[in-house]
Amino acid sequence: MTLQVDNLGLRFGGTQALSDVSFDVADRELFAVIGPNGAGKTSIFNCLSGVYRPDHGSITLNGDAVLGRRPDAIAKLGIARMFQNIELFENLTVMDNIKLGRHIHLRYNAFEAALHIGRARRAELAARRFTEDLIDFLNLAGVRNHPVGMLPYGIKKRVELGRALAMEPKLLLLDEPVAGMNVEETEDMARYILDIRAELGISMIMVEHDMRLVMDLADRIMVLDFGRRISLGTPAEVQRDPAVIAAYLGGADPETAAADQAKLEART
Amino acid sequence: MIELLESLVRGVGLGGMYALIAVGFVIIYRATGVLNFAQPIFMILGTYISFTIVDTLGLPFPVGVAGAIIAVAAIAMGCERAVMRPMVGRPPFAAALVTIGLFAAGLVVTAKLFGPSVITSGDPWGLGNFCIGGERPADAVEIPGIPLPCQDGLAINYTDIFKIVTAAVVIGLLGAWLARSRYGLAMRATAMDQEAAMAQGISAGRIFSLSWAIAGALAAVGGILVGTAAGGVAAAAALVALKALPAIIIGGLDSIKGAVIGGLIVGVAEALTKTYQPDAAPWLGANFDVVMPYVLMFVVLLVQPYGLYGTKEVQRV
Amino acid sequence: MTTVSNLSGQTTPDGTATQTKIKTPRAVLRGRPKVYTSYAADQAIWNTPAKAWWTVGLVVLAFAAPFLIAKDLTNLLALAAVYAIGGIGLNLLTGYAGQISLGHAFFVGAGAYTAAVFGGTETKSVIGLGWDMALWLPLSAIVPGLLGLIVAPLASRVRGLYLAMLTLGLLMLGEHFFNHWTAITGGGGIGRAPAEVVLFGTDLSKPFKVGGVLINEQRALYLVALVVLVVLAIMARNLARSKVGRAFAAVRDRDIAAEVMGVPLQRTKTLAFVVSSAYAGVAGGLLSVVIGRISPERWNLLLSIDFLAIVLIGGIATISGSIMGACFIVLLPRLLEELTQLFPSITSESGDIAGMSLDEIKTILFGLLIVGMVVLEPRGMFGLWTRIRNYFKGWPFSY
Amino acid sequence: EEGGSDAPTGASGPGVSDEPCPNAIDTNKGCIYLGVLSDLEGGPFAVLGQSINEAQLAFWKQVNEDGGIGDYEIDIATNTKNTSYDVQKHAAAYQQVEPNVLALAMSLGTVNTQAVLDQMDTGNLVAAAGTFWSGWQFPADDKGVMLEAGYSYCTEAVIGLDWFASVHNKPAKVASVVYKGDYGGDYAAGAKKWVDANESELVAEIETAPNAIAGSQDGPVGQIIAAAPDVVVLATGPQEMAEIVAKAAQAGYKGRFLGAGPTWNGALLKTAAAPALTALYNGTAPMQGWDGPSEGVKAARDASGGKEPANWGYLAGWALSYPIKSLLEKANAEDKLNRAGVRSLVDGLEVDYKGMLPNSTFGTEPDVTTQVATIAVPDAAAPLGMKTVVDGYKAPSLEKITYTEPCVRP
Amino acid sequence: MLEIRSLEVVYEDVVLVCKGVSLEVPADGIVALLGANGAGKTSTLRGITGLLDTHRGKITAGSVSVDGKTITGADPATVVTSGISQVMEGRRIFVEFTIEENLRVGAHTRDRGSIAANLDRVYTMFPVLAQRRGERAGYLSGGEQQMLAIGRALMAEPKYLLLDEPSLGLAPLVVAQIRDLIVEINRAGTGVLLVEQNAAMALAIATHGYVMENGKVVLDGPAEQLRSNSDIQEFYLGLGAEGSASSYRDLKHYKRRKRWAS
Ligand SMILES: Nc1ncnc2c1ncn2[C@@H]1O[C@H](COP(=O)(O)OP(=O)(O)OP(=O)(O)O)[C@@H](O)[C@H]1O
Ligand SMILES: Nc1ncnc2c1ncn2[C@@H]1O[C@H](COP(=O)(O)OP(=O)(O)OP(=O)(O)O)[C@@H](O)[C@H]1O
Ligand SMILES: [Mg+2]
Ligand SMILES: [Mg+2]
Repeated sequence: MTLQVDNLGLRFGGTQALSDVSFDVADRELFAVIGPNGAGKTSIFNCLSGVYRPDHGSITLNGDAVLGRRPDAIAKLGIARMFQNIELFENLTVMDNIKLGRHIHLRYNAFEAALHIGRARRAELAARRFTEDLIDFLNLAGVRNHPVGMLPYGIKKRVELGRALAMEPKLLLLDEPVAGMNVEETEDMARYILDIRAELGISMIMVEHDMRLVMDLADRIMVLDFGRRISLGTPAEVQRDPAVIAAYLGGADPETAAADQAKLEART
Repeated sequence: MIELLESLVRGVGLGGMYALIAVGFVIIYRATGVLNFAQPIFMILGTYISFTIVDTLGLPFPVGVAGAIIAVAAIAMGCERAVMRPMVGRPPFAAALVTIGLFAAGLVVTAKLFGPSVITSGDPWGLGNFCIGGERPADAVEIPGIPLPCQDGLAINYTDIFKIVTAAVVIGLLGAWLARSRYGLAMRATAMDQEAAMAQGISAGRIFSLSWAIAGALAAVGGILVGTAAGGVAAAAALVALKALPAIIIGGLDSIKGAVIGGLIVGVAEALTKTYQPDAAPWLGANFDVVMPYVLMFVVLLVQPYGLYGTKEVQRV
Repeated sequence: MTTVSNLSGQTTPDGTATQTKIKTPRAVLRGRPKVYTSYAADQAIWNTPAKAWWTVGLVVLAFAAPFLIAKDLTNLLALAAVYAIGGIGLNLLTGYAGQISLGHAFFVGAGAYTAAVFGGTETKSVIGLGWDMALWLPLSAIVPGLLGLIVAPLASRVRGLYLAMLTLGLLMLGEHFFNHWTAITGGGGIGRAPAEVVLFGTDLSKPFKVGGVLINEQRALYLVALVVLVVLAIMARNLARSKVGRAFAAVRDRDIAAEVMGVPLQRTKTLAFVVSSAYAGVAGGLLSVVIGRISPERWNLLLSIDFLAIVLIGGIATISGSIMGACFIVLLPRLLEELTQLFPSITSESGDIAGMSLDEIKTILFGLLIVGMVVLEPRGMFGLWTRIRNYFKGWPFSY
Repeated sequence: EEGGSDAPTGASGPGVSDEPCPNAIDTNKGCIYLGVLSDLEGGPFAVLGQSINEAQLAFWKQVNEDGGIGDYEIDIATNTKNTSYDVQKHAAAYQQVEPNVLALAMSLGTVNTQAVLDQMDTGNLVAAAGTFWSGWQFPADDKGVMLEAGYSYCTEAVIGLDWFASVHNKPAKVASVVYKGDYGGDYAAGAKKWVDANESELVAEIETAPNAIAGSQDGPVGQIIAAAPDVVVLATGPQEMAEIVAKAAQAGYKGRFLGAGPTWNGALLKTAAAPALTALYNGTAPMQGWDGPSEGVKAARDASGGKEPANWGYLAGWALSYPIKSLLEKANAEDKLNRAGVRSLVDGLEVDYKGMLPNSTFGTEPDVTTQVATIAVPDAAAPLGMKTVVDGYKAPSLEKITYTEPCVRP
Repeated sequence: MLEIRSLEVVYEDVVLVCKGVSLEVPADGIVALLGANGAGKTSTLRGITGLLDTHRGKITAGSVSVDGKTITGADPATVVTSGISQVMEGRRIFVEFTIEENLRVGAHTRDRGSIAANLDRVYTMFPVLAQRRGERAGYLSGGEQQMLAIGRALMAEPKYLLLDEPSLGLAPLVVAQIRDLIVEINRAGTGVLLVEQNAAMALAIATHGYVMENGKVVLDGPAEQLRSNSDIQEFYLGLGAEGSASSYRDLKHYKRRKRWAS
């Protein structure tokens, strides 16, 4: 799997959300995107998944053009995603949410569905099996039949991960997977991310403000500021990049960012 | 030309009336997110109360107007308190269905109030009109109480002027107040996210009551205008209020400006269709004017899925 | 690519959901333990014996009913069955897929006229091909379904109450159209006779005997409606628990996310419209023959509202709820009537109480009951039913 | 359950009971139950329907006080159902009352009644027709079970125009403004028949809708002004009629207006349209007005205790009850008080309307030449706001028109 | 002093989520409230601000008082007028309003005269907001929305500010800014109750801290004392026993959890 993004540009009225952003993601790579709030990280995800149409640029996945396709077609190409603000189907149960991720893999028509025969029946059973495996994997067995609406935040995030994994994607987009989580939950999520890569070999792009997580897990990091790519490299390189420190990590303002910086430095 | 101008005046008058009712719909929608199908009942109650005050009690017309406004506003507030408050936070169409239930029960009650008779809101103008640029024929046989025709000129009914002026003044004042007072913003905030609005110190209950009272008052004024019909109205005239529905969609559900413009578009389109369609396009079938507003609504929605001035829903992931 | 199942063995030993405390809803706590030997059994419609028994019992009762009750009640039950079919159709569109429609009555009308044209008798003024019910009934689904297909592209452009009003416009235009297309509808205020009820050559309007049991028109129509309802209800239920139903719900809850998950928005909404219109059409075809005469005024906003009430009162996004809702809407007025007659003291000669006639009181009561149902039980009759069922959790039927 | 060909004798079957009626005057008598399916609430004709119903209750109370019919009193209250003028409710209510009644004292609405006509035919259930649709006059269309009184809206238009021609000049140009459907359609067809028979011209056939739907009647007014007919015939509702008359007058229209029975409402004389109505409008009705001199109208006035009814419906309800009464009397006399028996007697039934309208015989093709109307003019001082101008006006044109099938028909 | 005594909160008449929570926010203090997801922190805040109704929740016992005045179960409008503002969990900005309109709604309880000055204050605090004041708030990025939510709460000039996870989704630099901001707000005379997952940030500025588990306060004390508590270090600050963080890459595949209350 390779993702190639070239010269992506996106504008909303007076806001240049992305300007000439280029990067690529290699097979099995865990690629991170960081940057200040409003830098355009989520916008990149939205372009990748077809929610936004960039003004210019190109995106290809394994050579297939991604741009110009509708989101559902992109999903079929193999791009799955988690959202920054949880976008679960509140009235469905955990199981149905995850099963919905199987949508693109279920091949039967509405008529067969109505009669529940043949392909439809078999496909549904297979989907159930697949879903149960994921439920096991993500430790969601206890809430399997709960409507997701009333679940706590951390569990919802996990359901969202499950739903994305159910799509058997080639590329997984994670938008702030550990925001709002405590240390313990963050550890869980980190473990899942590592397992996904190790066991399933799915490439991932992760947007996250938790620098510890990003620096620990990412193979390469791209830093955005005001829609522009200001840095790209390994965690170590990025951390030393003065532009990054100024714009994002906050080293330029020693007083305000002291604590974070100290924590980061303690580990490098 | 005269025919066109006369149609236009009638259309604007009608449009003003629709605009009043449409604004009522919009106010409630903006504050509570509910489309209030009981609005027709408030409207016809306005007609009835004004009739009772003017005709039965023999008081002056302005007293009838004031009485109708106050009474209907109070009734609307009562309805909100009794059945709509528990619906807070439920899907909009569930709430809409409850207002439909109110509407159904209200129809029975108003039909009972009206009895078999036909009433007017007691306006002092009747069929009176004035003549611009023409003259009253000297030789015509006069029917007492009916003005002579206006030859080669433009005859304008006082009631149409009344409609236009009332609508302009009422909506103008309301619009100014909403724009200037913090309640305008508070109403929309409450509709958008009730809990967040409450967290800002907005009393959601007061906002709901207020919006229903305003909508009730507007409907009452609309009802008084409807009740100026030459032949009077029966309880079924309540349904006229539903003509404001295409108007608010054309204008955009949450926009007062849109409601006014939508109301005018519907009124004028209806009047022009009534005047010209029977000759110009008879193949569209009789009474095409009834569906004309909806045809316009389709056209608008094709181009603008949120009406002309409606706020596009923010969708962001 | 390895499948996820490989991973499941590697989960942490104590990795259960104790990490955060999740309140198990009462419904689940009190429900029967869910022990299944296979996913197939768990995924079946009737996944507990109790459910299966209940259903079988109810269906048997429903089939026996017309032979136990008077024919006017049979007729009323037939109406309820027909409304249930229409209600299920609207629930698929509005309840499951979240597309509010006030235009359902238009499609019901379209089904009625399709039936009348293909199955009716020709007169001087209206067309009628006189085909068998076995032909016109499917056609009364197909034609409105196609109409739904035509409407869907415009309808799926708008959302929420805008869609409600757009479909209201469709209804108004449809009424205008019905009023003036005399060759098909007979015209406003006059109407036409509906389709003939000749099923596989048997004229159901004439009494006949099956194994010594008299089948009169009411019974015949009711039984036909019931069979159609059972089949369509099961199909709807199947649809709802398939990828189609999940796609509907996904589009309803969050359409952008749904699209990103691979659910084609346009196609899903269109499918919802088509299926719902087809259900409406069947309901219309059957409704017309149960009523006996159809005129354009019939397919009005009030009928659409009846269907919306069925969906809401029965419960959003439940099939069995729609059936309960239809029974509520169709049978309640009659029940109220019987109840008022139980108290002869209030049935004075003129029938007036506090200046209101019994009919008026009935109408008001009916309106208030609908309001009450919607206000007090958000999940509708299905929710009510679930509560009652959970209350009797220890009953012998459940294990 | 189903009726035979040769009517059985004896008082038996549904709707005939030896037990006294619920509110019996003479408890020694049995009871005949009649059904009523009418718009009593919620429908467009509720106002009319309620009046009709009041009249019928009074009529049968009077009959019972006068000794009933044979050994029976009549009850219509027990099986009265509101249909809100809705076909579905009408059909359902029919099923409900059908097993309990000997006949229907009222079935309101053409479409509504047609929904159950086949069942009435097979069940031998006779009904008084609550509409003046022309089809009820033809056995082929009403299957011989509908008892209509007087004429149809179709001939009403002809009679009205003849009267107009006789007192004013013969109109060269006529226009009609009507609702779509049996009522308006019949009326417009009558106007057409009249102009064809009188070599005049129907310059505008205008279709309109109630104000609750159409908002206003500006459309028809404009069309009337443009076509400038000598007379406009109207089959609409009261407010719509008044608005048309007033606005046309205001716009300088010089002709006159003729309206069908249901267009009138006394309260119109309190609206702004009153002067125009008084000056330009005449109304027609199949039977004498509240000020009528006949025995029948007098009986109706007496029965209501002198209280003026809400509208014209009361007279219609009273008059429409005579045919059923005559039929029951005949059945009683011939010992055929059962459904099949009653039905078998419709053919040839002669009805005496006590002067409210001409006596008639059922079962034959309608003889339009005997059909007459009462013509009235608005007058605030008169009962119901209408003063009779001519009673029993006979229209010469009726001899010239063909009337062999319904004027409008599905 | 904002004082909560033995507060019990029940949802839907059955789910008891706050089991007698007591805490105090001095007028000049910053109090941190820590706890795992679902511990009942947000519910405690709702109990203070009167927002339980909309969640079908109730206070069944306990009391809330501000500067001696009891406001237990008062409606939200009263709570705001008595000087308590809340930054709600999940931001809850009015997406269809412009940024400025959002801020104006925040000033609903203030008289018109004070609005301009407060707007200025917020705009200087968050220049991004000033720049885009006429744009629709729904299109702001996640972090920008968080700034708006805080700005909106400040528009009411509260005496006590309740912040529910203000750092959620914010860039480190902004977190630092917000942290300073909280200190600044506090210095200007506002008591702050800070609910946070980011314990490092919260404890860095707090004067006092509470830890909630399962609806109960299981630990509380001066902030520096909590910072040095080994459990807090391990489970809230993510520091190993030696006081330094280990890499996520070296995570063990099993978990050990700390539960105070069980
Ligand atoms: N649909 C839209 N309409 C208008 N502006 C938008 C839209 N989507 C994003 N923007 C703007 O584009 C910029 C980038 O937004 P984006 O959501 O990509 O930021 P982000 O990097 O994800 O920030 P955060 O870390 O805060 O989530 C922001 O200024 C945002 O306001
Ligand atoms: N409306 C509700 N109905 C029923 N239970 C609820 C409701 N709201 C919250 N809960 C439950 O109450 C418990 C405490 O929730 P609360 O939101 O107060 O926790 P929290 O500590 O703020 O967690 P987080 O860190 O996720 O915000 C949770 O288990 C939650 O599921
Ligand atoms: Mg983002
Ligand atoms: Mg919380």
